[in-house]
Amino acid sequence: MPGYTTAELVTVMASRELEDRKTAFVGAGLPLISAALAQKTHAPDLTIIFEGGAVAPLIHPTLAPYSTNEARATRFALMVSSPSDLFNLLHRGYIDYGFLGGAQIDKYGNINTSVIGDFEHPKVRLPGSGGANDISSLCTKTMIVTHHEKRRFIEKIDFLTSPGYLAGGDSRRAAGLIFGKVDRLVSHLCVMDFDEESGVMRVKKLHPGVTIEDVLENTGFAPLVAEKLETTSPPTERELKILRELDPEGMYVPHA
Amino acid sequence: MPGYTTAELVTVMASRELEDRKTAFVGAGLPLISAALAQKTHAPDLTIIFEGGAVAPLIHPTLAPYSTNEARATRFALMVSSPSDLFNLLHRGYIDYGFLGGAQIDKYGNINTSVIGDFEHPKVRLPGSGGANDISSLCTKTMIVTHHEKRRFIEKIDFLTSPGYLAGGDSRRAAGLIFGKVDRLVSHLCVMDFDEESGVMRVKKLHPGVTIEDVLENTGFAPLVAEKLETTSPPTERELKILRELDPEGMYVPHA
Amino acid sequence: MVLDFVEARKQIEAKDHSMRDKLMPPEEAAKLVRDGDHMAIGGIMYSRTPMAMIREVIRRGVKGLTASRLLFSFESDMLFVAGSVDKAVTSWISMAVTWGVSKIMRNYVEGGKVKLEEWSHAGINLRYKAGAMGVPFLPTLSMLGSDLMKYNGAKEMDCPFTGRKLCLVPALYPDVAVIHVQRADRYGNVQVDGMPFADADLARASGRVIVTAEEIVSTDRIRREGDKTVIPFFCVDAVVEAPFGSYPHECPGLYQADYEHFHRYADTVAKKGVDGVKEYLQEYVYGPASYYDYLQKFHIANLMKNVGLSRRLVSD
Amino acid sequence: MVLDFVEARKQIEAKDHSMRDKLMPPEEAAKLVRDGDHMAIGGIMYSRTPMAMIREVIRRGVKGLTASRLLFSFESDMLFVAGSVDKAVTSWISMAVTWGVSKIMRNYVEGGKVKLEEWSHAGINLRYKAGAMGVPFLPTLSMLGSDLMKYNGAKEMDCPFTGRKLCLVPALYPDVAVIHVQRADRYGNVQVDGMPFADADLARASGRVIVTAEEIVSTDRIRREGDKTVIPFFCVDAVVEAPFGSYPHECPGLYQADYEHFHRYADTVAKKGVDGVKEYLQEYVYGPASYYDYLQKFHIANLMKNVGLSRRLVSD
Repeated sequence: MPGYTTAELVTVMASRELEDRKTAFVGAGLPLISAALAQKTHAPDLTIIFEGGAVAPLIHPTLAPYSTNEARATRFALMVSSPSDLFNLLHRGYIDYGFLGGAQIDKYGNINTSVIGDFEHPKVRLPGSGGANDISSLCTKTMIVTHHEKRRFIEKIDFLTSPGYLAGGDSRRAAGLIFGKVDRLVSHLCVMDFDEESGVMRVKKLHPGVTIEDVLENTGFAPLVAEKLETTSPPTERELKILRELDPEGMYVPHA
Repeated sequence: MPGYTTAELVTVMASRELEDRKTAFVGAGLPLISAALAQKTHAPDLTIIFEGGAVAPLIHPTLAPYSTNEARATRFALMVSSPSDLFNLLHRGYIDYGFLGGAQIDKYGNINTSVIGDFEHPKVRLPGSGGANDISSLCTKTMIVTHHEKRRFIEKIDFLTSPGYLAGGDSRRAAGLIFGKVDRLVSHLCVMDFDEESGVMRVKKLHPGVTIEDVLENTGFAPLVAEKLETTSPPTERELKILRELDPEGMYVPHA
Repeated sequence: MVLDFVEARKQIEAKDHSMRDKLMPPEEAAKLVRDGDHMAIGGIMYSRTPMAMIREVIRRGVKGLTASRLLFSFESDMLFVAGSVDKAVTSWISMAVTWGVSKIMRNYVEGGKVKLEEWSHAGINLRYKAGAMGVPFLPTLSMLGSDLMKYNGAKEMDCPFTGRKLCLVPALYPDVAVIHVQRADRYGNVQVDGMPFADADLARASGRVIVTAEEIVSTDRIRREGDKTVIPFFCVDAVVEAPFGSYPHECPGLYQADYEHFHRYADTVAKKGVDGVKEYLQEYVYGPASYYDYLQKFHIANLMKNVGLSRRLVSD
Repeated sequence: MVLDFVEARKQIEAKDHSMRDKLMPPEEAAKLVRDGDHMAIGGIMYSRTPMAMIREVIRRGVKGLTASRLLFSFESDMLFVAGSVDKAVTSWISMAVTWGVSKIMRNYVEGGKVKLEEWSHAGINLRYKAGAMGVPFLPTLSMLGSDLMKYNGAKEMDCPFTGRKLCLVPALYPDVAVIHVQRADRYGNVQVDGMPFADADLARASGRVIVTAEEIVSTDRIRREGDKTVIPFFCVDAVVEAPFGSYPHECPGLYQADYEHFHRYADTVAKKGVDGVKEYLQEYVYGPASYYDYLQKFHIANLMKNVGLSRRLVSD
């Protein structure tokens, strides 16, 4: 019994991947909690930005936003602007980090959040891109944050909503995606990066108690494995305490 | 002695060409006075817009703007926006009238406000386009307002800053200028329109006491002449009174 | 098909650009939304959604609409189940992160009753922006290499200046836009507080524009803060006084969204699916005899609670 | 040549995006303008011209600048005669309608000492806008068929959606922008009252950004009205406290332009030409030992008179 949930683990591990003094496009839920946790630990000068238009809002301790596109998400923000302005700043290179989740993820970090099945006649219609395609196309470093399960990490996704390395190799660049990259994937099992040459996902760090076999069993394709596999240190008491204060009801990150 | 100056005559005649319930892009000086005169006579619902960003400002009776890009020109405006927003509204078709002057004008209503001589090595460098090119490219109806003199109305202008009918015929359209047109020219001698087919300037109305010979003598090219030449009625006492109240020092429109 | 930029400009040229009184009741304004129109909806998700006008459109039984919005939320369920909308154009459609994917959206899109055209969020913003600028497209580096471009009509091109590959996003010229704001005068000079979303672009891109406002203010008040005006009168065709006009969605600075209402709604839909929305429409759209009868259903205590929470957000 | 959009993005990526104290004296900020830079100048004509920073740039003897602005006014005379600027990129350059074409501009451009690149007003706005959007160009129907396109580098293309002919305006990515505003905090969060001009675009398009502000306010004050912020801190490299920083040009809401000063200046130039401007530079730029010594030259009575007239404009 590790004393934390898998969601808490993912949130802590994602927060640790964020460097200080950077800017981050953050979505509602886990990404926001993760970025806020980073601010309260090692990255006090991380700037949280919501694509809806808010730069560095001060979230109310009890009136947290349910979505990043409502007034609660703009509270005392330094700038309250339009999504198109924020996407322009993204296009210019001002946004260092972006967070993405995904219903289907392939080994090149391509993500599907649009449809299961055929696009025109979907078996399951998902919400769609939102800003996800823009983030993975244009953010300097995009981080995929997700629960790690075989049905999600698959060889061939049904629809490519948000580009990772496309078909690998030089194909992302050749498609015209010359800005930014999918830089990292944080799951409840491990941290992955991407081999720059092939664009293939690579297991880099294992979370406490996780073996490489655990990762491979829960991954529907064969990822690369770093020569020297690191092991992450478990979430600290302090991290967990702050995290639970940030989401006291466990609405976004269920508590242990 | 007609009791008014040529500038006053031009201002009154231009104001009469403005229909009520329309919008007009207006520059500093004579055009503003002309549009304001129209508002106070036959066109109370004419909306004055400055390309700098002000929609329908209320000009202070004694603190009139020297330029349309200063705070005085935005006083109590309904909207104070950016030039790029105003140019977008122009592109969309929201601006009915625009005013232009010009150092050189040819028979197709093309205007030069850039250089006398060669562009790269000009004999005289003029201020340049400003919004003039945008107005004549995109305003639904552009009106040229000018003093009428032979050295200004010439066969071949040195540089085409703002398009009229280009080389005449279908050439304006063929160049891609599918919006708007140069609709009218008001000088101190006459009012001209343009033959839709050939795009050539046509004398339409003579001002009081002016003969067609006067016009032709003062025009450096051969304009068309309307079959039925009209004569404008002289500026009324009321028009002149209002005009002089609008520009009490005769700064833009010298008094008699 | 969406209007060509040349046709779209001709429509604007032909309109009356004068500053005339456009204040009218919601029923009157809703007549500007016609069968088969492309209707652009202002706000995002559950913020400044023009709910008052959406209810009117449904009540009038308008059919065959294409509805577009940056991000759709609860209101799309209503428009789909009422049978008003055949096609949705957006970047995202869901009840909201908290309430999950809309079962209704799934039912209608998977069942082929509604076609869903998908853009990235930047992409749909650029479509409205191109419309507002009066041009046929805008370039971006979003969406390249994705499957979105295979279906949505964006085009690739090589940049004539740099040789780089670009995605060209076609302009969107909606037939009509419905927008809810904090205040406007009766002529249609519109001011917005807080997030502007793409509403200013919608108003400039669309052939007809309906503005509902929490408060109709004097033109003098507008003139005192002209730099807060985001839509000038000549872009607007109808102005409707609509206090709580976004409710149960939020209007920033005035009231927050009625989350408890959303919770109950989500529960109903989870249990009853489409029938739940039909009941909801009966109760909240077709049922209420008047604008205020609708608001009355939420109980004044709830309205005031959400006004209070909106104030607490910035007073604490 | 102007930066390619890819290079321009790489510069931004490489910058420190953190919210750090950037308040510095004008002399320090001026070091961000380097020999040979493309310097974009905020405001329009004699409104919100960053005069304090222009004086510093001249005083430092910066050479070989390309200077761009929507519309140039008196300040271009100073930059030309000081020898700071080799090339000007704009839509219009003149003292102003009231004071006529600049004799100095004519002297420098006709004499080949300054090259003048001309765009339409919409065109130069679109160049900055494209830069702010991070794209290589924007399309328009302006400038087609004109001689402007023959010299300024805009390109024609056939629209891939409509077949219509378009003018493509290349993006402008200035090396540095100098902007004067009503207020900013020390981190570079900037708010503007009244006409915004293209300053928000300049700040987003440029590699380095210097903001001079009439007032340095607390970040709390910025946060109380976040929807008035037009430039976020991460776009800004230097913040300078500069009361009357635009004088003798105007700062809307605070002081009007010193027209009498302009009249005297125009008279001097009419009489003495370039030598008049040299004397002017000696008196107003090189001479004053400090920032306030410069303002002192205008006499406090004049400063207060123009503050008063600015207030009267809206109080009457």
